[in-house]
Amino acid sequence: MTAPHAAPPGTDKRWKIVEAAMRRHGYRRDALIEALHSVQETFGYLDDDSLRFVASALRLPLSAVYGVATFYHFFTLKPPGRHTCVVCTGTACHIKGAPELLALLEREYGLKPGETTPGGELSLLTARCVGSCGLAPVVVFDRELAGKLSAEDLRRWLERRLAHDAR
Amino acid sequence: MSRLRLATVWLDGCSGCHMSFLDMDERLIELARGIELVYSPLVDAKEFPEQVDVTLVEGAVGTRDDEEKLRAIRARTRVLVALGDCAVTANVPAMRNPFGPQAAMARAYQENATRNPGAPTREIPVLQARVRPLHEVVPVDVFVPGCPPSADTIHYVLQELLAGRMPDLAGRSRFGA
Amino acid sequence: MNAGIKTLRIDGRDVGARGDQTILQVARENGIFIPSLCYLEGLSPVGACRLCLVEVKGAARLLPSCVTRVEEGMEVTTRSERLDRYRRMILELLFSERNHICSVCVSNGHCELQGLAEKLQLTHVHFPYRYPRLPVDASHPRFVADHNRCILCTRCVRVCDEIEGAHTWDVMGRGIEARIITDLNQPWGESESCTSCGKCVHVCPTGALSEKGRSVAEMAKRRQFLPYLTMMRTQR
Amino acid sequence: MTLDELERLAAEERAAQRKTACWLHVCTAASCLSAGAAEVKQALEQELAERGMLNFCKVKGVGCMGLCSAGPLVAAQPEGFLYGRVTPDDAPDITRSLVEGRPLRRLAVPGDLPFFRRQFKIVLENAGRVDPERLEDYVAAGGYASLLKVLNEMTPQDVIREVTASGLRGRGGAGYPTGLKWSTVAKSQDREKYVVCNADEGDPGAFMDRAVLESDPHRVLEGMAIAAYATGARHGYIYVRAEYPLAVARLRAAIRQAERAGLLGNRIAGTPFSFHVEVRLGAGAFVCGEETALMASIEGRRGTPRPRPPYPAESGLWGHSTLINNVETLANVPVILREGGEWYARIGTPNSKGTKVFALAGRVLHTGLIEVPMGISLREIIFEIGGGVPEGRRFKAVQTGGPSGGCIPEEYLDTPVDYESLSALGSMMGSGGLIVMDDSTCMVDLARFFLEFSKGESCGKCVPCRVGTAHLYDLLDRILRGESDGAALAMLEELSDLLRHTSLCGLGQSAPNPVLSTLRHFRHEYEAHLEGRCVAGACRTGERR
Amino acid sequence: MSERRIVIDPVTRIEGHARVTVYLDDSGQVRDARLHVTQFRAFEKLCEGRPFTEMPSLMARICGICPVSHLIASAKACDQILGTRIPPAAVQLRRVLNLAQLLQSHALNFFHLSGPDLLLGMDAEPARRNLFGMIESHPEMARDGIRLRQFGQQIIERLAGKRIHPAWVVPGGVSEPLAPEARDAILAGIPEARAIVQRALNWFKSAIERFREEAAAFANFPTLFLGLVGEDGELEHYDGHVRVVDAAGRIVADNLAPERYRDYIGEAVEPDSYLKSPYYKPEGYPDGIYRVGPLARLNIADRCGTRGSDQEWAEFRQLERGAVLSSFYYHYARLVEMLYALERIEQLLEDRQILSRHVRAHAAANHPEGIGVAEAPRGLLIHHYRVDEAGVVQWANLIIATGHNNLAMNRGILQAARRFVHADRLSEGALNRVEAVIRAFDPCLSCSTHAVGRMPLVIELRGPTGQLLDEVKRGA
Repeated sequence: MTAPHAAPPGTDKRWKIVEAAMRRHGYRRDALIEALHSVQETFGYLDDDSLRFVASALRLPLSAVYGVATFYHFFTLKPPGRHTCVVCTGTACHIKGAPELLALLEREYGLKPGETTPGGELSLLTARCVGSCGLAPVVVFDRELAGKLSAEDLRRWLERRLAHDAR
Repeated sequence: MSRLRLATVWLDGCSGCHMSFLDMDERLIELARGIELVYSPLVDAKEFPEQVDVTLVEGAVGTRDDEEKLRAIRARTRVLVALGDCAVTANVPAMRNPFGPQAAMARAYQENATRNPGAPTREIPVLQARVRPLHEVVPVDVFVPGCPPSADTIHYVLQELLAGRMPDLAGRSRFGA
Repeated sequence: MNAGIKTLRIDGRDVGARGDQTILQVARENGIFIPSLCYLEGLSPVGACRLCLVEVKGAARLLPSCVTRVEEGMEVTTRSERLDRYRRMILELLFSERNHICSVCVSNGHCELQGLAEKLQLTHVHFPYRYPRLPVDASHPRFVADHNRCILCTRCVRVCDEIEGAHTWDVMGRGIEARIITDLNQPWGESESCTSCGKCVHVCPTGALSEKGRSVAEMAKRRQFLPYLTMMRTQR
Repeated sequence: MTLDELERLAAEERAAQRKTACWLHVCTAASCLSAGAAEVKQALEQELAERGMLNFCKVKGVGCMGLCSAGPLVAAQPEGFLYGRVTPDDAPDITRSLVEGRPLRRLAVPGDLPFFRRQFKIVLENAGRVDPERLEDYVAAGGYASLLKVLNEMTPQDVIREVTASGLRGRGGAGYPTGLKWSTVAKSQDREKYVVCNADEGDPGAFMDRAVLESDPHRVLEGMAIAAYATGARHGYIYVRAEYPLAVARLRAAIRQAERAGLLGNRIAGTPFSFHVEVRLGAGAFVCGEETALMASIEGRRGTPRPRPPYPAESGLWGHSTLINNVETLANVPVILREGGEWYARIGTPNSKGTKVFALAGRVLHTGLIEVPMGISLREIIFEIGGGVPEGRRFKAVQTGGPSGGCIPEEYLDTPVDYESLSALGSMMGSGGLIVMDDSTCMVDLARFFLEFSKGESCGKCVPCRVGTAHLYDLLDRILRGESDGAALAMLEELSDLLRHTSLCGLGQSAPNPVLSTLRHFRHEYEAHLEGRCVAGACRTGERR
Repeated sequence: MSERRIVIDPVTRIEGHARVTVYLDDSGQVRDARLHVTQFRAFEKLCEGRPFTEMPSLMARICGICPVSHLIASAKACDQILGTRIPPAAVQLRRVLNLAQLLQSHALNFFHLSGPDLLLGMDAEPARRNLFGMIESHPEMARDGIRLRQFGQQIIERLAGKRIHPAWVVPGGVSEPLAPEARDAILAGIPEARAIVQRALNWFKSAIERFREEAAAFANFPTLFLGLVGEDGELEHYDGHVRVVDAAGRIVADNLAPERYRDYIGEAVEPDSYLKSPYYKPEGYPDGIYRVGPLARLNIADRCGTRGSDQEWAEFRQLERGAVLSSFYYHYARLVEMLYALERIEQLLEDRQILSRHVRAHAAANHPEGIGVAEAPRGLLIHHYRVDEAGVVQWANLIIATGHNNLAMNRGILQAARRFVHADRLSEGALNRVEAVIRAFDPCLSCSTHAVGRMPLVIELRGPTGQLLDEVKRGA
């Protein structure tokens, strides 16, 4: 196991978590995805500094790291909003009304998948399938899952949660 | 023997293919014996005639007028020839497609105007969202790529059609030639 | 690797080959033309463009000849109505994917995509053109990358990684959104890893990578160096 | 842990469990959890504690009981009473009914529903019964006995012979004979070999693997260890979706428990056999279900497939011989070794043996997870097990095989579920998603939905898939918008043929299936759209025109 | 009250797409006439994001008739972006190329397009009033036209490798030097070409009398004239400065730098045409009407600069005192210019320097902006680009020869319509004369529709409320 020469991009203590994840894998190049997971879990997204850090710690070319970070949908290079709303667009959810939920979010919040409201309050994402097809259509707000939602249910549900935040 | 009723049309293109047609030079004199030019920018017919044997179409389809004209031409033409890259691939005119017509008009009539800025609206054909090659609008019988196809290529195509054969363009012209 | 001599039939001709050779290599040695765009002698083959697919007797699927090793008694067909049709369609897909305006391209007349279209008698593209809006990166002092002309063959990525050892290039995104990048998707001119060797430019089959200052139709590529460099590397 | 120690642990655990007269099993798989199962569990525990009943009755978190649409589910054992849509407020009533020894009618789900009766559980035999977070519970149910039997009594060849005899085929979709795959890896002279469990369940509408991992993670580890022993591998990877955090957490816990118990790691059960397992997270790329892409991803690279041959058995992870099986396949293995290959081979049909787990979803009354013997008809699954189409609507089609599969109309519902019959219909077994559609679903829209998926998931490496899926999507979109003519259908077929025959990997090769199968069985819906009508009344084609 | 109008659609035998509407009042008198250019091709936008090195060949695609002028104006704009002085031989070669194109383009207009009107008469049977009719009725003249145009095209081919859209002119010069054999071959063709031009000149001068009426009413009014002249006031098509002359032949402005075109040329938009209307800024819009092209060039120059052409120029200027005002004499001017082109090409080729191997200067993009001008066959051509630091085009403005003439053409068709068109006697020949005015200007609408391309004529009679009363499509 070679110790990395790379220093983290800042003094933020949370970099220790990322370093620990890479150390656990012996700074092997194949731990790249694990390392990126740890960055995203810690900071919420991947920025150039973190990609650069991971690249130098794992001795990987920058373009290879960027290529991997953009290949996988799970990773995001943009900071997410304070809240995220994930609409499942799996098959069961699609035929049970996910398109109407997305239409509502565009109508009410002006959001298309992948976008964040201008104030950074809410991000909209889609998931291929969250595996809760029995509850279709399904939405995950932050980590809370709600199923069998009509567009109207979703509108009220989100209003409640965002209003709670405002208080 | 009755002469081949030939038409040539120029849609969204630069006329380079028509110039290449004229580049047949003195071969034009000999062609004139077998061909009757019934409609063309070179002659005074204002209406596309019925029962045209061969129509050479230069240029892409960029406006609703182009499209209507092309459909009428197709209906009245036996062998429709897409002449040149604009007709075959939409070529340079299609370079506006990634921008869309509004942005293109804004450059010409807003930014680059010192008087009465604003896109023209009257008496002019409406631009379509995309410039398209002919075959995306109507069936095409012969494709002659090239920017422009050489006079030799055009001569070959006409001679084959005069002889009642469908020309085989393999190895005679290519995109961008 | 089994390197014994093997005998196989390509298009009805008996040919001999070393056991570690691919169908494509053997065909080319014997003057049999199989089209390809991602394959380049001297770089690792990736089987991505699918132009070099051939029929092999007994195989359920068409096989990419650039990665398929010869076998004793193999019967290979490199031309058929079906293969011709598929190859033309694949070329059409490439033409329709981005903005290949041959007439005003820096590689007009020297382009492998254009050349294959001519060779395979492609007279038009019947799939609708997609017309994406793509950038030109001219930030490098010596070279230009025009994503409009890129066919994602990844020759640049491979030559940079395997021969030059810089690994400046890679691919970002996926599917129809995939794009070649330098370093962290930053302007090529700001790349920290690029050695400005120019190998990527010369292996690029189209006008996607070119030398700065070249005008339309002026970018002819030089590839003679590649087999030589590969040989030097393997003998080192 | 030796075989003796294992048997002792099992006996102790069983004895301890018997001390409690009554058990409340609360489903803690993802679906029920999201419906509030954790709160229900807590309320029940609190209620029992307050009433001082903990000596009499205990609460246990278990895996998936199958009927996800009725969650959160609670089962009272040993009576077998099943309660659905339970809320924390129901805790007093449930405890009272336990004392009274009578079922609580208000919440009862009839235990004799065809949904339960028609199932045959092998893979899911522990699901809904054992606590997935406790090794002891798995052992008490007979877990790891097969592994230790194999290590102590069988040679690798014996194991492969047994698996071959079972006729088990890959449950990931393609149906390659498992025994054959194992023996190819076993024969490799490579000194470094790997076993990979493919848990990158990416089909939208499929959650079988997730349920197995969340309900019974040790079973998968045991299957992997047996596979490793049979093939001579010493390292294993489980490649699991990051979207399944619960499954990941339970797997990681199970690995730690098994290592601590000496059931994984060095010198397992005192034998010379060592086997280490690592979890690797996927990151949202469907194509990584393809084995060469999956391996690239484990190696930390972009998950792009490469041409095969060479197959993973010859050149896999880091160029070494590698065995790749999916979750369900591996979950079958301990049972096959316990009951014998011959026993297993008696279930199912001549060419498709054993059972298959399906995720039943869509416009069907009972949605959830089921395990049925191969050969059962689609009609039985949908109309008996699934209870048919609700709300008085008409059945239109069932989609199998996800984005790689196809849509099967009513007239073929008597087709037996097996690999070959489904392929013959232009669909495929796939990993096990079954999505039922009624007459409100537009099949053209559905085809576009799948092509949007395939287009978004294409890795972009090979030309036909990268560009072809985009064109197919655009064509379908234009048809739906009423902007196409008949030539569009011909072009759909032409492109589909190209993708099928020239794409590099299975994703591209099968991406046209949803188009082709809907064109084949529902062409009239396409033709209606060309005229600006939607047969299902689902699309606003006419208005947009 | 009813307004009636006549639409000529398409205008034929011109290089482009256009339509004419003639508006009539109650009494059947012509009230107004408008030329609508009906094509728009977006070159000012579609070049955005492309490397400037691509501009010459890209911009040449504006027009297949005068691609060379665009190549040259564009390359000159790019030379400025490079910030380099190009080798002298390259300048001379570009000059030859531009003159060769002038020759072929003027031949095309005079013989192929306008020839039928001039030879067969404005009232000739429409079906025969074209090149092919001419081949039958006047085979010698037709052959002359074909040979002359061919000679121009051959020079282009010999220099640049391809007749239409060659890529030979590049930023910094030209891509290949001239081979001695090519030079000799061109020189060998000059005597025949000169003889053709001389025959045409003689014929035209002898026929002038017959077209007295046309000469009087074909855009015959006072305007300014604008174009390039050389250092000593001679005819100039490649470099030089801008001069403006009024109807009396007096110099209004001289030594204007082409790069400062925005100081003295404005561009107005009219809502019924894709062709913008440039105007001379000091006079405002629409008073700043001016004409460009062969007629303008002969009006602003002090002489041509070659022996034969100087004589013909002097004779031409005798037509009127001051500037020659009738646009009918564009035809005459073209013939004089063709003679000039042949003589000048001969001069240039006989200079040994033309064979120099040093024909290209290399440099990176050093300036953010470039403005290139050239005299195209139809008049002044202006290409103006802005690039980013890397040399990628961000913006472009193009003012095309035909555009400059837009105001004059509009006024010209009004004049001709008033003279020849009456509601009670709508004749085919009358309408042809309206078109012939436009033809005299030799508008290249392909060019003008860069932003502008194609000029097919319909004449509609419309009432004041716009209702269609009658429609005449000539030749139908």
